[in-house]
Amino acid sequence: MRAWAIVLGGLAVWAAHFFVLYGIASAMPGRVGARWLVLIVTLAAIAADGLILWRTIGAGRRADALEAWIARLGGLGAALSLVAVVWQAAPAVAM
Amino acid sequence: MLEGWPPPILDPAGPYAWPVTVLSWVLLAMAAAVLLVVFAALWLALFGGERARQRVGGTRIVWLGGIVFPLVVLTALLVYGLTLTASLSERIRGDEMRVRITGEMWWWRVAYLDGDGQPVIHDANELHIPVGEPVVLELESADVIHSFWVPRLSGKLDMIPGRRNLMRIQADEPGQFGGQCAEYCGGPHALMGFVVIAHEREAFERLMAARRAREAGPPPAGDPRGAELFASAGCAACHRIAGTDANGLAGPDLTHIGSRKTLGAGILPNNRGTLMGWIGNSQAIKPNNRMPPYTMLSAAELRAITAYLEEQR
Amino acid sequence: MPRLDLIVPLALAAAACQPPPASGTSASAASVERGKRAIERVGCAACHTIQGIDWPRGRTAPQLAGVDRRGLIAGRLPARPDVLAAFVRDAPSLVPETAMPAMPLSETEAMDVAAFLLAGGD
Amino acid sequence: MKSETGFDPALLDRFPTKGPRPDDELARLEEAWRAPKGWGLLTAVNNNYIGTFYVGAAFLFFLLAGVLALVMRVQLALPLQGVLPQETYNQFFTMHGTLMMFLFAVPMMEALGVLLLPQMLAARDLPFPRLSAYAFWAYFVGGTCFFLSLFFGLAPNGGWFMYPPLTGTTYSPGINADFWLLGIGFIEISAIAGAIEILVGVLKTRAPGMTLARMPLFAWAMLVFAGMILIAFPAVILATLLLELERALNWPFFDATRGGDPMLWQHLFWFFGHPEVYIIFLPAAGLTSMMVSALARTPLVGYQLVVLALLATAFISFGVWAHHMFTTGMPTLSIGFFAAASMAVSLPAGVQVFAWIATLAVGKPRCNTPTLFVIGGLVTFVIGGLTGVMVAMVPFDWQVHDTHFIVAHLHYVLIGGAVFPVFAGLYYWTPMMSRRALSERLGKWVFWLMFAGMQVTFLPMHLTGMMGMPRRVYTYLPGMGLEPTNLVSTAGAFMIGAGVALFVFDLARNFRFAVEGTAGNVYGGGTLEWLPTGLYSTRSIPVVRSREPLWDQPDLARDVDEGRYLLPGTATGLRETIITSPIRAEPQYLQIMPGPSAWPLLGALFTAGFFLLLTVQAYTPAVISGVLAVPSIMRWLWDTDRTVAEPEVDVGGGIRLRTYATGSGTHGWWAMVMLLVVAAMVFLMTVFAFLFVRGVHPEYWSDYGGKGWALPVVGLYAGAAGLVWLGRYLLRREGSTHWSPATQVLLAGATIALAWAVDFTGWRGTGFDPELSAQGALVMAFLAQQGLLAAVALLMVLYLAARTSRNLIVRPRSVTLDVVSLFLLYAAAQGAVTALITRLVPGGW
Repeated sequence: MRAWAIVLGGLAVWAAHFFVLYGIASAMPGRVGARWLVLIVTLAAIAADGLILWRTIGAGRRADALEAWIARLGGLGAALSLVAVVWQAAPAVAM
Repeated sequence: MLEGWPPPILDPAGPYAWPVTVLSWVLLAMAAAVLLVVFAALWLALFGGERARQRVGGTRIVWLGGIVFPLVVLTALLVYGLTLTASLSERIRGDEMRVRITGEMWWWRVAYLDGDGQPVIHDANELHIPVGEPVVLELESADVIHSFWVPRLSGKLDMIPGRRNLMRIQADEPGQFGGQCAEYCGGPHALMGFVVIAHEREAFERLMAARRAREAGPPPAGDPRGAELFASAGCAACHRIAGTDANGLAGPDLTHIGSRKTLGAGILPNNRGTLMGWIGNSQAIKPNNRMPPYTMLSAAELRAITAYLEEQR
Repeated sequence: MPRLDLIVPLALAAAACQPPPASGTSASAASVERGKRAIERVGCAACHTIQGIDWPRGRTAPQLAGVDRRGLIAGRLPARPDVLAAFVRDAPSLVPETAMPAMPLSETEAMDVAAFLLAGGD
Repeated sequence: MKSETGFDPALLDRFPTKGPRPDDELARLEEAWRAPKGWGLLTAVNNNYIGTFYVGAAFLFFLLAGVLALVMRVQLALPLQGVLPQETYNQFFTMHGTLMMFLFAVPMMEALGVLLLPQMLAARDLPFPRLSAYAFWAYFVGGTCFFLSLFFGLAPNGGWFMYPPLTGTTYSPGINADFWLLGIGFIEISAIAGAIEILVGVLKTRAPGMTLARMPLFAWAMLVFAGMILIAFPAVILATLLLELERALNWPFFDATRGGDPMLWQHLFWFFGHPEVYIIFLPAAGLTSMMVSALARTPLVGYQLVVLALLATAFISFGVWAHHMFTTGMPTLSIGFFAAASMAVSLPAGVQVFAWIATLAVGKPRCNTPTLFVIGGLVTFVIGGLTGVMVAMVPFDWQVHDTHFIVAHLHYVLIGGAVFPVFAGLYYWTPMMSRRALSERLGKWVFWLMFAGMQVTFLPMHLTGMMGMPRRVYTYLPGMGLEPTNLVSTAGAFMIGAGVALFVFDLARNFRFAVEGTAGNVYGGGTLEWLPTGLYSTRSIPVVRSREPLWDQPDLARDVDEGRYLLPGTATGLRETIITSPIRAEPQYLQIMPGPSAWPLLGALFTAGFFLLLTVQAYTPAVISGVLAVPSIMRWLWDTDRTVAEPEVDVGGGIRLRTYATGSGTHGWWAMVMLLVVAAMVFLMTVFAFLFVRGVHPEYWSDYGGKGWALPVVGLYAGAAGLVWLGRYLLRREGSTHWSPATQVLLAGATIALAWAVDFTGWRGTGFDPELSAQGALVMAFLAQQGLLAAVALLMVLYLAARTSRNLIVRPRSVTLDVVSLFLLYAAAQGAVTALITRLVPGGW
C-alpha cells in the first residue's frame, strides 16, 4: 500500500485539486470569491506536490533498486502533477 | 442555409466570429508545425544516418519532445485560449436588442422582445438584425436539445429544455448568414436550417416598424377564399396569423410568411412553387417533419391557400 | 368534364397567336440553362420531381422526368414548347381544375422553362 | 534486497534447478489442463480458448460496424441520396458508434488481455477463469441480440450518446431506446467482470521476480485500463439505469418540467465517455510499446516515463469529461478548468509518442507488417492528438463541435490510437495462437490500403466540418460545396473496407488455431508470452530477472520447458497457479483453479435472457430467466473455495507454499474489494446526481419532515455490521459449533433487509411520489439501489448457509465468509449513508 501511495500520490493531488476546483466553480458560479478560493486550494496542492517531490528525490538514491524506482516514479508523478495543477489554476487568473 | 466555400468558420462577418478565425489559423499553423517536428524526428529515427539516429534515440528526446516542447506550446495556447474565451463571454450589458429563439423539432421559433422581455414580433426560422450592433439571443428549447449555430457570426450554443442560454451575435456588414442545428435532435435533424439577415440600421428600423404595425393591426385582405380555407382545412390549429382567428402555436408563426426568405426551416427558397409544394406534401421534401401532407385538398383549394399565404408579409 | 371540348381548341388558339415556335429539340443551350435557373427561382420542384433538379424533389404533382417524350401536357394539351410555356405561366387558364398555380414567370422565362423541360432536363 | 511478504528472495536463486524431472510430471499436468472436446468446448474456461473466442467475437463486431459505416458513406457520397431512409440512417449511425465503442473497442482490449496476459505474466491462467467465460458469453450473446435488433427496425436511433429528452418516452416511444439501455447496461456489467479479472490477474499472478519495474508495458496498461473501467463504467451504468427507470416507471430524472435536468445525463455519460477513449487507447499504447521494442529489437526507451504516462493519463482523463459540453453554456470558470485538464492530458500522450520514436531510432526495425501498422498508427494518432489540442481550445470548439471536423478528429485518434495498433498486434501475436503466421506480402497490402484509406477518408473531413456540415446528418443539400470532400471520403472508406476484407481473407487462409506447435516467435520478442506453451501455459513458471527475460537469459525457454522453474507439474493434481505479491511478485500461495464448467455459460445465457426479454417487454419469461441465472451462478461458485488434502505443497526448488489462503490480499479478497469499488462508484454518482439536480432546480425540492426515521435505520445497519463481526469472531473460536457463525451472518443479512424495509416505509409514509419530482425519483433510486444490495446480501447469506449445511466452510477463516462479510459491511455502510443523505439535504431555496 505504501508503494502505491508513493506512485500515485502526486496524481492523487492533481485529482483532488481538480475536483475541489470543479466543486467551487459549480457551487459559486460567477462569484469573485470563487477565484480566491481556487488560488488557496491551488497553493495547498502545490505544497503537497512539493512535499512529495522533496521526499522522493532523496529516496531515489535508495540501495534497493525497486524502492528507488518506485520513488523516482512517484517523484515524476508529482512533477507532472505540479504542472497540471498550475495549469488547472490558470482559468482563475486568466479568465 | 450554410454556404460551404469558403468555410464559414474562416470567413467571419462579426466581432464574435473573427477572433475565432484568428485562433483557427493559429491552431492550424501550430498543428502543422508540431506535425513537422514529429515527422522529422520519426524520419530521422527510421532513415537517418548513424549520428542522427543516436541523437533521436535516448531518453533525452523523450524529455525534450514529449515534455518540454509540449509544455511550452501548450502553456502559450492555454493562456491564449482562456483569455479569448473570457473576452468572448464577457458580461452582457443588458441594453442590447433581444430575441428569443426556441428550438423545436425541427424548426426555430423566433420572438423579438421589447424592453420588458415581452414578445412583440413573432416569426420563425429567420432573424433580422441591424448591422454593427450586438444582438442578444435567448436560446431555449421546447422539446429536445438543439444547438444554434450561425458560423459566420458566432460559435454554437445549445438549446436545452429547462434552461435559457444567452448568445451574442453581431454582423458588421449587411447580408444573409446561414445557420444550422448542430445537436442531433432526431428525425430530420439534417434539414433544420436557419437564416440571419443583417440590414443597415434604417432599413432594419423600417422593417421592424412595419412588422410591429402588422402584428398590432388587421391582417391584409388577401384571398378571402384562402383565408376561409386556412381556417377550415385545419391550418389554424397549428399556425398563427396575427389579427385573425388562426392562433395555433404548434407550428411556425405565419404572420410574415410571405416575406420570408426560406421555407421548411431554412432549406428551401420561399416562392410560390415551394410554398405550394410544401403545403401539398412537405413529407416528400423533409420526411418526418411534423406537418402532415395535404394531398386531400383540391387543386383550387391549394392554390387559394397559397395565394392567401403569399399575401401575409 | 363538360368544358373539355372548349379547352383544347382554346389552347390551340392561344398557341396559334404566338410567333411560330422554335423546334422542341433545337432550343439553345443558353435557353435551357436559363430555364433551369427559372425553375429553381419559382420552386417547381417542390411539387414535381424534375430531371436535372437535385433539390427539392416533391411528389405532390406528376414527375417531370421524361416529359419530352410524353405526347400530352396535363394529359390533354399537345407537348409543344409554346403550349408548355403558356401552361407553366398560367396553368389554370388552360386547365382550370389543375392544382398548378400561375407562376410568376415572364414570357421569355416561360419559353426557357419549356426548353429546359423538353430538353430532358440537362 | 527487501521483501514484501517475508518471503526470502534468495530462495529464487535456486532456479533453474538441476537434475532430471519425474517422467509422469508433464503427463499429469496435461491431464489436469486437458480441454473438453467437441460441443464441450462451450464449457471451456481456459484463457487460450476464451481469449481466442473473445478476440474473434470482438473482431466480428468490428466488421459489422464497419459495414454499417460503408453504407452510411454511400448515403453521404452525394447530396440527397436515397440509399438509407432517414430513420434507418439514424439507426445506422447509432449502431455504428455503439458497436465500435461497446462491442468492439473495449471488449477487444479485454479479449487481448485475457488472451495475452497469462502468457506475458507466465501464469497458468487468469485467477477467475470461470468469470472470464461468463464475461465472454454474456457479451457475445447480449451483443449479438443487440446487433440483430437492426434487422427488425428496433435498433436504437438516439445516437450512441443517447441524450435525453430525445431518448425519453415522449420522443422515443418505441422499444428501440430500451434495447440500447438494457443491452448496453448489461454489456457494461460484463466489461466490469472482465476488468476485475484483469486487475487481480496483473496484481496477483505475475511470475516470481516480475516486480512493478519489470512488468511488460501491456500488463501496466491493462492494470490501468481495468482500474479506469472500475471508476468510469459505474457512471454510465447508473445513467442507463436512471434513464430506463424514467422510461419504464416515469421517474423524472432528466425531465426539466418536473425538476430533472437533461444535463445530468451528459455529465454522467461523459464522465464515463471520455475516460472511455483512454480506456481504449491505453491498452493499444501498451501493445505498441511492446511491439516497438520487439520490432526494433531493443528495450523501450523511457520505460519509466511511459509507465508514468499511463498512470497520468488514467487520472487526468477523469478531469476532461465536460470538454464534450463546451457548447452547453456551462459557467466560464468551469469551462476553463476542463480546458486546462484537456491540455494536460495531451502531455502523457506526447511522452509515449517520443518514447516510441526514440526506441525506433535506437533499434533497427525491419519493414514488416506489424512495424508498418505501428508506425502508421503513430502518425495517424499524432494528427488526431493535434486536432484534439485544437478542440480543447474552447472558442475553436464552439465552432467545430458537432461537425464533421470532430468526426475526423475522433477517427484519427481511435483508428490511429487503437485500430492500427490492434492490427499490428494481430499480425504480431497471431503466430502465438496459430500454426501459421499471417502473410507478410498480403499484410503490406492490407496496411497500405487501410492507411491510405484512412487518410483519404478523414483528412478531407476536417474541411467538410469547417465548411459547416454537422455530424449525425442523414443527408445534406446540394449547392453548398460539400460534394467533393464527401465523395472523396466515401472513396477512402471503401479503401479501408478493401484492406479489412483482404485481412479477413488472409486470416481465413492462414489462421489455424493451435496451442502447441504454433508458428512461434516470428518477430523475436523478448517477453514471456514467447516461451513454449501448452494449454497449461508454460511448463514451469520462470523466475523473472529483467524486463525482456528471453533476450537476457538465452537458456530460459529451454529450462522452462524442461520444468526447471517453479511448479514444473501440478502439485495437487488439479489446475493451479502461483499467487504472488502485488509489488515485488513474491510467491505467496498456490491457487487451486476451477476447470471446465457449463454453469458460467448457463449463467450468462440466463442473465442475457433476463435483460433482453425485459427489453421486449416479455416480463414473465424475463423474471424466470433472471431467477434461473442466480442458481446457475451459485452452482458455478459452489465448486470454488475448497481445501485440498495437502495444506502445503512443494512448488519446486524446495519452496513450499500453502494451498489455501484467506484474509486481505488474497485474490478473492481483491476481487470483492474491486466489486465494492464499483458499487461505491455507482453510489457516489447517485450522490452527485442528487446534489447536481438539487443545485439546478431547487424550486422543485421540498423539505422532508421525517428526519427522525434516519435514527432507527442507521441503528439497524450498525447492528448488522456488529453481527457480521460477531460471526467472524465465532468462526475463529475453537468451541463454537459450525452453525453459530453462519447464524450470525444470516441474522446480519436479515437485519440489512429489515433496515431497508424500515427506510422504505419511512418514505412511503410521507406520500412521497417518485413520479412527481426529480427529488422523489432520486430518493427512490437510492432506495432501489440499496434494495438491490439488500437482496444480494440475502442471497449471499443463504448461499453461506447452504455451504454451512454441507460443512463447506473452512475454519478458522473462510474465503466465502470473508467476502460475504465484506459485502455485508459495505451494504450496511451504504444503507446508513443513504438514510442520512436523502433526509438531511435541505429542500427549497
